[in-house]
Formats: sequence, structure tokens, C-alpha cells
Amino acid sequence: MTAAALRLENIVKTFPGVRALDGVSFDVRPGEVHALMGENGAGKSTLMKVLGGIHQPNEGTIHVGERPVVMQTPQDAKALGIMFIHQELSLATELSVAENIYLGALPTRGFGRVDRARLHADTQRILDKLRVSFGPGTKVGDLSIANQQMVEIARALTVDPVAVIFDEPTASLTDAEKVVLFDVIADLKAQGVGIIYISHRMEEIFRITDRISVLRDGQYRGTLDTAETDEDEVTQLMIGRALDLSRNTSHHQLGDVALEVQGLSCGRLYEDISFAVRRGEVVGFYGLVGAGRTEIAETLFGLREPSKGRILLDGSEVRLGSPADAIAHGISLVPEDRKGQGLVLGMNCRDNMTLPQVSDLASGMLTAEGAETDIFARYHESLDIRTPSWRQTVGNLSGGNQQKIVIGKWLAMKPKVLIVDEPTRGIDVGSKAEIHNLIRGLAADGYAVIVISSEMPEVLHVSDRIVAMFSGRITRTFSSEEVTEDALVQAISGLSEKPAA
Amino acid sequence: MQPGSLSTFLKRGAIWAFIAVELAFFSVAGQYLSVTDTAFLDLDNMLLLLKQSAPIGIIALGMTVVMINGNIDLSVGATFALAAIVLLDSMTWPIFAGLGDWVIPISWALALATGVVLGAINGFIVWKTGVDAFIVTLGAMLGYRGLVFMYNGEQPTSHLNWTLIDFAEAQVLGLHTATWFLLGTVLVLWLVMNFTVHGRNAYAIGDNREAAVNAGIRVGPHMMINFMLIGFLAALSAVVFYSESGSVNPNDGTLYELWAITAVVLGGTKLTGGSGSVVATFGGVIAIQLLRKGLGYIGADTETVNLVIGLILIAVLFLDRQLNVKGRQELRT
Amino acid sequence: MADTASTTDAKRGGKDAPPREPILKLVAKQGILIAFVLFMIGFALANSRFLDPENIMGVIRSSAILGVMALGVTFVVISGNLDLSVGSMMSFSTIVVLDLHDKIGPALAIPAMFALTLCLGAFIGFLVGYLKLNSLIVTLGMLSAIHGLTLTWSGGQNMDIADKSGTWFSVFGQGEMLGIPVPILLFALLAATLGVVLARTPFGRKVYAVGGNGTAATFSGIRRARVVFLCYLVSAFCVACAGLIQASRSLGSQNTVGQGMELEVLAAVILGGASLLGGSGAIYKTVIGVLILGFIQNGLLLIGLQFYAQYVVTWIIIILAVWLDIGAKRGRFLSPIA
Amino acid sequence: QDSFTIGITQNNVGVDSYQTTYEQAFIDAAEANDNVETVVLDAGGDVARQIAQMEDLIQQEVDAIIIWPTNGEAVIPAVRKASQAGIPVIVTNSNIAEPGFDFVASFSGPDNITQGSRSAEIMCDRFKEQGIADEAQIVQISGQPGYTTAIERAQGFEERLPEVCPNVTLLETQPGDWNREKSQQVMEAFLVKYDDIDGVYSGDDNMGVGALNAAKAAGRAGDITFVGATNFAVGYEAMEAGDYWGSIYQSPVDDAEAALQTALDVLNGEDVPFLNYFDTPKITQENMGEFSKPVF
Ligand SMILES: Nc1ncnc2c1ncn2[C@@H]1O[C@H](COP(=O)(O)OP(=O)(O)OP(=O)(O)O)[C@@H](O)[C@H]1O
Ligand SMILES: Nc1ncnc2c1ncn2[C@@H]1O[C@H](COP(=O)(O)OP(=O)(O)OP(=O)(O)O)[C@@H](O)[C@H]1O
Ligand SMILES: O[C@@H]1[C@@H](O)[C@H](O)OC[C@H]1O
Ligand SMILES: [Mg+2]
Ligand SMILES: [Mg+2]
Repeated sequence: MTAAALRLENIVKTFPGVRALDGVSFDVRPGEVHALMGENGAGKSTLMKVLGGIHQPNEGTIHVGERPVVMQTPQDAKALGIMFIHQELSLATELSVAENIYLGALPTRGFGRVDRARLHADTQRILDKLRVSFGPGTKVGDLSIANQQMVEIARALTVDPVAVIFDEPTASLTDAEKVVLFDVIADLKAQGVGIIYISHRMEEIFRITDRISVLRDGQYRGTLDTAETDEDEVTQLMIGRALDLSRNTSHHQLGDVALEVQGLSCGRLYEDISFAVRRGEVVGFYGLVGAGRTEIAETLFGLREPSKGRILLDGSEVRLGSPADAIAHGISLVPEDRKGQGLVLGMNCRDNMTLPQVSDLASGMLTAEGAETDIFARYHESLDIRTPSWRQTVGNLSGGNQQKIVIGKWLAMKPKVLIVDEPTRGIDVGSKAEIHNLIRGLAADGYAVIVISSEMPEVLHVSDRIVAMFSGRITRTFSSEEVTEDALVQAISGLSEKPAA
Repeated sequence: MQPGSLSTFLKRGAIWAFIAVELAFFSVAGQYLSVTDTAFLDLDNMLLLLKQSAPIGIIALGMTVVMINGNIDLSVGATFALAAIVLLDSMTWPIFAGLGDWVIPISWALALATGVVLGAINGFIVWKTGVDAFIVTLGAMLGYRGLVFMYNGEQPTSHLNWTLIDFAEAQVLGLHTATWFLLGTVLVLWLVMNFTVHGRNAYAIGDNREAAVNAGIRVGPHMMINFMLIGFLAALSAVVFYSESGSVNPNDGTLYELWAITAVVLGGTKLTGGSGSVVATFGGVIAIQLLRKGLGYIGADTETVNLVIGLILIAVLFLDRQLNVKGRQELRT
Repeated sequence: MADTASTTDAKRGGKDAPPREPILKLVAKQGILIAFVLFMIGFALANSRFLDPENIMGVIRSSAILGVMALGVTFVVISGNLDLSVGSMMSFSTIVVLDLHDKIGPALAIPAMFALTLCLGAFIGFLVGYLKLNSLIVTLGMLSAIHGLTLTWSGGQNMDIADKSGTWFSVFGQGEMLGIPVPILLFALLAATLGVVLARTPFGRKVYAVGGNGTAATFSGIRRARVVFLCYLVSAFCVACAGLIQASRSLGSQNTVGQGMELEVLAAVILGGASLLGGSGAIYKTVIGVLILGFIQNGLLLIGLQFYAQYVVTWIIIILAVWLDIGAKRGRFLSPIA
Repeated sequence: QDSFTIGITQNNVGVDSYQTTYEQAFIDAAEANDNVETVVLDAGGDVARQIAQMEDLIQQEVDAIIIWPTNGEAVIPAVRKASQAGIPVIVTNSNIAEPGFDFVASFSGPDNITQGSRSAEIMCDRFKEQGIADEAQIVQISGQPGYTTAIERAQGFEERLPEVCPNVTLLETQPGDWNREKSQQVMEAFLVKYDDIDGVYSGDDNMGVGALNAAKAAGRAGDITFVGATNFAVGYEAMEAGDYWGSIYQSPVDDAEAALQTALDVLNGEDVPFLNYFDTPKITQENMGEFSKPVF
């Protein structure tokens, strides 16, 4: 057996009120892709932050090769050849792509001047490997989230690393970009780099990893050889039970049309969009990143002014000047950017969850704290949110648990029309199933639901009908009976005009 | 053109457009309202404008760097005064008695060093305690002012050295000494901010401090250097100004921090850090000085000057915003 | 053992009884309170008169004006904005109410002054809230513009009530109820009311949300512009109250009575732990911030330091207090900045 | 007679009613004279702005410049520039320092040191009347730190007092920043700190009245002799009411008119004394009938 590239032993890390890591041991070998799995809040990111020099462990040791090391800062980790691609984007949006990639290590040529020629040449080489369309000089703030993620990934390729940590790198990537990423990982692997790969997506895990280690509640639960295990076993280890991840077959009684959109356009973001959603129906919107789905959702939520077209609720036209209007009409939106749009990070969990209805709940002039706590308790329970109490600051929750707070917030509104944009980005398998059930359950209760997702299994699993979009236009609408994966792929790549054979 | 650079140009353009408006307005209004015959746009008057922009201008340029870095420095006015005291007082120190006019460079150096030290104190506290720069420097604004008063009680500190004054009043190629320092500072900082690692890191830290930390930048020392830089520039401003005026009141420089910040923000630098430009700040400084000068030129009285300066600051922001509206498809947040 | 069990429980969320932090730990987190107590002890040891009830009353009374203004600014700061116009606006309110006192009588002068001050607040609120202009520059501009307005109103002259002994107007600044000076009562009343508004009403919650993350607040259906607008109205209302107390206290005033107070007010709010980035702070903390500043000033005067030595000591105390406060919160005193 | 353009740069107009009244009186006086046009500027207390204004006035080629210095020394080089450009400079209200005298045509204004000593005399005389001149204890509230007027008044007072009343103790001095409110706070602390205060000297009446208000609130006003300077209307009223003892009578209107007249005299080539002080007499409850109530 080869010596480990990296070895962690008995790592303990506590935060006030939380024992995030409770004696975790873990190692990665050179040329190995090692998956780290666990539910939201299990401690994966925390463990990696310990390895990346961001957190100092309370107990435990870290070895690089044979050498015990202490890492006080990210700088130290980098110096030891440990590269870290963070779960949350960690970029300076005002700087260029090249400057971000080489942040902290800009090449110079005397008097502290940046050697821009070399910087751009080096960057271009890396960008070429990643097959992206933007150049080294592009401002990162002008890139889509997916491309920003690619910039993060590019950083790992600037040095010859001993190990690279990918913390949910694919959460916002398209399939094409994922393929590139997996190629990059294969290259690294071939060079003998040890890779730690965190993801909630089973198919990826089984496609690229060699071993799988599982954390649960901050404790190490075991390591499996990927080749010798299956999804059920991993799931079992992660959440202590098996899951049923089948395709949607149940159908509810459909009611009247709740929401209808006629000929809606918004500049060149999307054009001539028409569709209807009935009570009891889940309509999935599937397409590539940039297809314009989010913009439609934003329009329906009063955040954008359409240039043409009409929006009808229960048959009568409405004007939505702001999210407040939309909410008053019974529309809710779970936005795609949880940190930027979904949460007030410095606020506690309960207050975030009840924010849209704080006025409605109020008794007299005062906030109804009791009722708010009850609402929190309800979704705390049903969404299995991991946090010691409602008083916890949302910013301290793990990524997936933050997402659950956002979902709970909008479910709690009991909306007429619920729009969810990438609802399970970063959510663990167990909770994902839970959220899917919730969405189906809402439909069963007579709500109209729109699900925007870039994950085909998800769309297939929850939708009664699927709207496929390409480049700002609807290309085709499928019912759940007729839809096939191939037809869907065609429809979202602009190929659907060609008659299917 | 890279995406975003057109909007950047428009944004930066707002301040220059405003300067043009000011020039036009005061030229025309001056025809009717001014009691003097010299034109507002007279070359000498414009050269004076540059010179008179130097004291706040040099400070504002340093403030730009600190604000891009995600910090702020409210103690610059007091630093300005303390550096001035050291400048003027040290020229009379007995140990330098034999030096004749050679005391001048020494006094300059001592004054500049004072600024650097005061800046370093702020920077060090920000770095080591993690207390927000706003509070640290708000406290220092008081504390450094206390030091100013300790030095010479309530008395002004004065020393008239005519060699120095003649140097400071000199004009080379038409530009006053102060103007050369102002323009030199613009040039140097522009180079530093755009072409050096330190400059680029300053943007990165202001933009996303955590990202900078994760990328291994030593954020603490970096910020401390910028505080030393603004301390240096506040002192340079004092050196330039008091070389010519020869006396400092312990109250001098009060409110300079606010004017400097105003100029910086008018130039489009974000209060939250991460973006901004020293050249645009230069525009902001000129715009303010032009306003003061122009209002005097057309004979506005004190009440009106206060009222108008206030409202015009707001108007510039409004103009700036109008130029930056992305159109009807903007997300309404 | 028990230890492990309880952590697991906590992680699971402790659904029945959310764990409360022990009182001692809570207190330890209030670094600013500790700082406050420490300074009080220090001053008391340095000068025996410091703790005279009379002196304490006196300090609170003279802090009341600053304090009332700080209450309003707390709203503005939590909503993520600044208000540098409060000093200048307070001068305006004071001059206006004094001038109108003799012209239309106090009973009309007071509401008229409140109306005018609220108009100024509404104007600022409109610019910052609805037009989304940068609050630092807007309020700095208004600092200057309102000063011009005040000078125009008064012609730059002192404004004094003609018959100082015969007006009931003096009650707000000089009166007493139950042995407590009215300014203190007004300050306490306003602090209590605004404290409840901020901590316990939907509006207060929205103020925190808007300051914490304006985009997320909008996405939650909060009308952000309106919230900001209202914060400036609250601030203007507090300024009007401060102006009323000020005018009533001396029954006459200069045009510059509030000059420079904007930074003192801000210092008090920040000292209380509000973040300039918005989203955090509290009324009771601001009150502590105000009292700290008031007692520092008074304590140093009693010790008899020269005013400039007071400046230096104040500097050190402010930084120590805030350091203690945030150090206690994050559990270590050396900053996390690398 | 020729027609003249005269520029003035004032110290800080908005800061108190003395300066505002001065500005207005100056404009009125100039308007009353058909031969004079004026450029009226305010430095807002900032020496850099004042120097810039000097430069602007020189550049605009005015016939004479009147300056109310923000700092009696810092403006000397600017004054020299004016005189080198052939523009006569008249200093008003508070003088510039001696090295600048060569470049100045004349000074017109009050003598602040004398004012300080007169206030000391008023205070001392009062104590003698009361028979407490051997034991009295006083406090001083000075003007804005750093300002020439504040410094000179304090200096005059502190030098003269021991000469006339050697046994009176000056307990403490703190600045009141020309501000009634600030002064009231300072006095509140003095009252807590000192059980026995017999007199308060304030750098002007605005501050004096602030101190008076504090003493009244503490019920100790009756035991204290208040003496100020620059008799503002508030001070005059407080004297009428018997609360406030004395001050120095100084009219901003006289001040402004004297400055303008001096400038005109210089321009008309008349002989003017270099130090053109106008008198600022003592005013107390006893002789106030001789003075009209100040308009500011
Ligand atoms: N800075 C912090 N302060 C307090 N608690 C924290 C902090 N960081 C993480 N935690 C807690 O530690 C636990 C582990 O979080 P971590 O982010 O490691 O989870 P994760 O396994 O990465 O989850 P996800 O899959 O959702 O990303 C969570 O309960 C989280 O709330
Ligand atoms: N490579 C890119 N560079 C710059 N802007 C981009 C890029 N890709 C997309 N955008 C912009 O981002 C917006 C669309 O982003 P978004 O990814 O949210 O679309 P979407 O259809 O909602 O897709 P998804 O829901 O999968 O994210 C568009 O306004 C588009 O102009
Ligand atoms: O009373 C003072 C006046 O005499 C002086 O000249 O300027 C400042 C005033 O407060
Ligand atoms: Mg994570
Ligand atoms: Mg999207």
C-alpha cells in the first residue's frame, strides 16, 4: 500500500455550541480520488478547512507525507502543496480572472510591478485546459456563477500540488463543464496528486472516485472502496436508512389554472414565453445555464419589468411591481443565490425563516415571537435542519442547511404559486428526497409549483410537465409520460427543431 | 473593449462632466455677477485651482487607497496638523542650529516620518485588535488632536523660513510647487494601484477580504502599509502647505477627513472597498475646489455657499446614478 | 458519556427545549457592559465625587441630548446607512423652535418645528431610500445645506426667547418630575419606546434585514426603500426631540449648537456595538455607548486633566472598550486578521 | 474720488452672531458708499481656504484686501504676495504677527489683550466690593482652543488678575469652544468638583450665559460673579436681570465700519495709524445704562 499523501488523525473541532468534528481520521493517497460524503452539516467543509489552514483543530494531527505539520494560515497549507477549491465562491469580483487565479502569488518583474504579460500567458494556459470561453483579462464580476466556479478551479492548477480539495465544485456547473472538470481531475490523478472530492451527487461519486469516506454528525463512519459498494450502502452509512429515489409517477387531481403567462418577453433575456400552471401541478423548467429561466422567475416575482406580454393569476391580469406585490398575490420564489438573495447571514435562523411574513404574523404592533418559533420548529423538524437552536446565526450553518432555511421560509408562506430555482443545490441526498416529497406534497395540497433545475433527475423526479428552454425561448413542453432523457437533452440544446427520428 | 469598461468610463466620466458644467456655469454667471474683470477661465486662475486643490487633494488620494482597501482613515486632519508642527518646530531645534537652510530637508523628513508613524499606529491597531478602522481612526482623530495640543498648548506653532517659502511659492513650467506634488502623487499612486502587486492586492482585500486571506495574502501587514501610506501623504500635504504658510494652529485640518472622503466618493470609489480610482478622486477634488472658488467668484454669501455646496454634492451623486442606470431590464433590488 | 449525548442533542437541534446560554456566558459576551463598569470603577476611585447621585444625574441629563439623537441614528446605522446631518439638523430645530416660540407661541411652535424637521428627514430618506444615493455624501451634503438653511432662518443671529422666566416651554429641558429631570425622562421614554420598536416590531425586524442584506430583504418582499425612508424619519424625529430639549434647556441658542455632534453621536452608536456595515446593533447598547462617552467626559473633567489630555485618554478608552467588546464576542483578543 | 473694489476674507462667518453681524454691517457700509464694490469671502475657519481666497483676490486684481486672519502667522506669506502685487492689506479684528507688519498697511480692531485685562479688573473690583478679594476662587472658560482671540483674552486676563487681586485663585481653565452648550457642560462639572466658586470668567458672553445657566440649574448662581467679553444681547439681558455682572462692550458694526474706512483711507492715500484700535469699554450692571443693547 502506498503511503498517504495526506493523513488526518483524530481531528476535533468545536464552535461555540457545536462539536463540528469529533475525532475524525482520514487519509488520501497520491493519485487517488477520495470522496468525502455526509449529510448537510456533517462536518465535511469544516474538516477541509482544517486541512486548508483556515480553522485550527482543537485536537488531532495532520501529516503531509510522513511529516507532521501545523498549519496556521491558508498560506501555510498552500506552501505544503494543499490547494483548496471552496464550496462558497471566494473571489474578488472587481479583479480580472488572471488576478484572481494568481491572487497572493502574482508574478513580478522588479519594483513590485506585476508582470502582466506572464500573468496572462500563464492564465491562458490554464484556461485552455479548462476549455472556457472567457479570457484572462475579464472581470470576474462579469462572469456567470458557473464560470466563476471555473475560475476557482483554475486556481488549483497554478502549482504542482500534493493534494487538491474540491468542496462541491459541481453545484453550479453544467454537464459540459462537469465533463471538463472530470478531465482535469483525471489529469491531476495521473500526475499522482491526491484528490479529495466532496459532493452530494451519487452519480459523480461513482463515476470518478476510488474510495468514499463518510462523516455523520462530525464523526467518522467508515471508508468504502467505490468499486465494491453501491449507492444504497453509502446512503445507509450517511443517514442510517435507505432511500427511494424513483421517478415521479403519482398524479394529483389538477385544478384550475393558477398562473398563466402569455407572450412574455424581457428584452433579449427571454422572448415570447407562454405557459400555464394549474393547481396541483408541478412544472419543471429545464435548460442550460443562461437559458433565461431565472429571469422568468424573477419577472414573475416582480423583480423585473417585462417588455411585453401578460401575467395572469386565477385568470385575471396582474401587475407585479415588486416582490412585495408578488407575495401579496400569493407568489413565492426560492432564489438561486442563497447567500446573496435568500438569507440575511447575520440574522438568526428563525427570523430569516419568518421574514416575509413578519408583519402578517404580528399580534397588534409587536412581532409574534411564539408563532414564529413554532413555524421554525415545524420546518426544523420536517426539513431536518441541523442547528442547535433557532438562535443560531444563519451564516454559521453549513451550506446545505442554509439552503433548507430558504426553502422553509417560502414553504411557510403557503403560497398559491411556488417557484423554486435550483432548490436542492448543495443538499444531501436524504434531504433532497425530503424536499422533493415536500414539493409533491404541496402540489397534492393544491398549490401550483414551478421547479427550475439544471439536474435532469430532479426535473424528472418532481415534474408533472417539463418545459425545455434554449437561449431565452421555450423549445418544447413534455408531459411526464412522454418525456425521455434524449428528447430532453435535444430540446435544451437547440436541436429540437430537427424532427426526432 | 472589455465588458464593463464602457460603464466604468461613464461612471468615471460623471465627475469630469460635472467639472465641465461647473467651469461653464461660473464663466457665464461670472460675467453678470462678478465684480472683477478677470475671467474665471483665466489660465492663472486655473493654475491656482490646481495649487489650491493640493492640501485636501494629496490627502484624498491617500484616502482612495485606504478606501479601496476596505478601510477608512478619519484621523488624517490631526495627522496633518501634527506633521505640520514637527515640520515647523524642528527647524528651530538647537541641534540643527548649525545647518542653516540644510535644516529644511531634515525637517521635511521628520514631518513625513511623523505621518508614517501615526499611520503605522492606526494600522497596527486595526491589524492586531481587529477593531474596525472607522472606530480606530475616529478615536485617533481625537487622540492625535490631543497630541497636537500637548505639543504647544493652545498656541500656534510658527516658523517663517523665507527660503522655504520662496521655494514653496515658486512656479516651474507655470505650475506651482504644490501642484507638482499633487500631480506627482496622482501619477505615483496610479502606477502603484494599477501596476504593482501591492496595488492589485489592495483591490483584492477591499473586494473580498476572506478571499484574500484564503489566497494567502498577509492582510494585516498589507493594510498597515496603506495606513502608513496615508499617514505619509497627510504629512506630505502638511509639508507642502506649511512650507508656504509657516504657522500651524492646533485646530488646523479639522474636517479635512470629511472633505477628503467626499472627494473620494464623488470620484466613484465605493465606501465598501474593492473598487475606485485615484484619477477619479483627483477629479473629485478639483470639482470641490472649483465649487468653492466659483461660488466666491460670483459673490455668493455664506448661507448660500453652505446651502449650495451641500445640494450640489447630492446633485453630483444623482447625476452619477442616472449615468449608471443599466436600463429597464435591471433587477429591481 | 453525558457529554457526547448532549452535543449530539444540540446538533440535532434540541427540538423541545432550545438550549439557553448560561447567564454568565451571556454577560461575558457583553464586553461593552464590562468596559462600562470598569471605567465607572476607575473614575470612582480617582475622584470621590464621581459617584455622587447628583453628578450621575447631571451626566445623564447632559448626555440626554446626544443620547436622544443617537437613538435615531441607531436605526439609520442598522439599516446600513449613515447620518452625518443630525448635528446640523439639531441646530436647525433648536433655532426654529426658539424663533417660533415668540412668534406663534410654544404650543404651535413645537409641532411646527417637528413638522419642518421631519420634512428634512423625509428629504434625506427620499434621496437615500428611494433614489438610492450614497448616504454618507447625502448626509454630509445636508450637514452643510441645513447649516445654510439655519443661517438664513436666523440671519446668523443668536436666537433667544424674550421672556425667559414666564414660559412653560422650559419644562422639557429644565423641569423635574418625581425628582428626575425631564430630559432624562424623555430620553428614557424614547429609548424604551424605540427599543421596543427595534427589537419587537415587524418594522424593527425589517430594519435589521435591510441592513444585513438589502437584496435578500427585497427578495423577502420587504419594501426596502420605505424602510430606509422611515429610518431617516425616526432619526429626524429624535433630532427634533433633541432640539426641543436643547432649546428648552437654555431658552436661547447659537446657530452652531449641534455642530460636530454627528461624529460624537456616531461614536456612541458604534461604541454600543452597531456595525457600520448595517444589520447589527441595539438601542440598549447605544444607550450604554452614550453613557460611556458622557461619563468619560465627566470623569476626566472631574479628574481635572487638561482638555487635550482628555482627548488622548478618550481615544484610548474608545479603542479599549470596542476591543474588549468584540474580543469577548469572538472569544479571543488577537484579531483573526493574518 | 475714485471707485474701488475691496475684497475681504473673513474668519468664520457662520460660527457666531458677532461674525455674521460683522459681515452684514460690512456689506451695508459698502453699499452705502457708491464708490465701493466688494468681494466678500468667508474662510470657514480654515487657514488653507483663507490663503486660497487671498490668492484669488490678488488674481482678481482688487484694489485692497481686508483680512480677518484665521491664523495671525500662517497668512503672512499670502499677505506678502498681496503687497508684492501692489495691493494694500488691512487686517481686521485680530492682528497678524509682527513679521508680517511690513506687508500690512494697517490694523483695525479691538485689543483683545486689553479686553482680557479689563475683564480681570471688573472681576477684581467686584470682589473688593463684596469683600472677598482675599479668598475668592474662580474658574475660567476660554474660547475655541487655538484661536488668537481666545488666546489673547485668556492671556490678558491671567496676566492682569494677579496684579490687581493677588489673592484670588484661578482654580481651573477649560475651553468652551465659543459655544453656550459646551460651556454649560463644562460649568456643570466645575460645580460638582468645586464647592466654592466665587467667579467665572468666560471668553465671551455666549459661553458666560451657558455657565450662568448651569449655575442657575444647580441653584448656585446667586453666589457667583459672572464676567465675560464681547457683550452679546444675551449677556446684556442677563445683566439687566441682575444675574450676570459684567463684560466688555464691543460692536461688530463698529468693527466692520472701521475696517472699511481704514481701507478707504489707505486707498485715498491718507495717513492712517498702523495700529488702529477702536475702544472696547467695560460694561457692568452699574454702568450699562450708558450702552444700548447689542443687536447681535
Ligand atoms: N464558524 C462556525 N461557527 C459555528 N458553527 C459552525 C461554523 N462553521 C460550521 N459550523 C457548524 O459545524 C457543522 C459542520 O458544518 P460544515 O460546514 O462542515 O458541514 P458540511 O458537512 O460541509 O455540510 P454541507 O454539505 O451542507 O456543506 C454545522 O453544524 C455548522 O453549523
Ligand atoms: N458566460 C457568461 N458571461 C457573462 N454573463 C453570462 C454568462 N452566462 C450567463 N450570463 C448571464 O447570466 C444570466 C443568466 O444566468 P443564469 O445562469 O441565472 O440563467 P438561467 O437560465 O436562469 O440558468 P440557470 O437557472 O441554470 O442558472 C444572463 O443574464 C446572462 O446574460
Ligand atoms: O466674541 C468673539 C469676537 O469678539 C471675536 O472677535 O470673534 C469670536 C467671537 O465669539
Ligand atoms: Mg460544506
Ligand atoms: Mg438560474
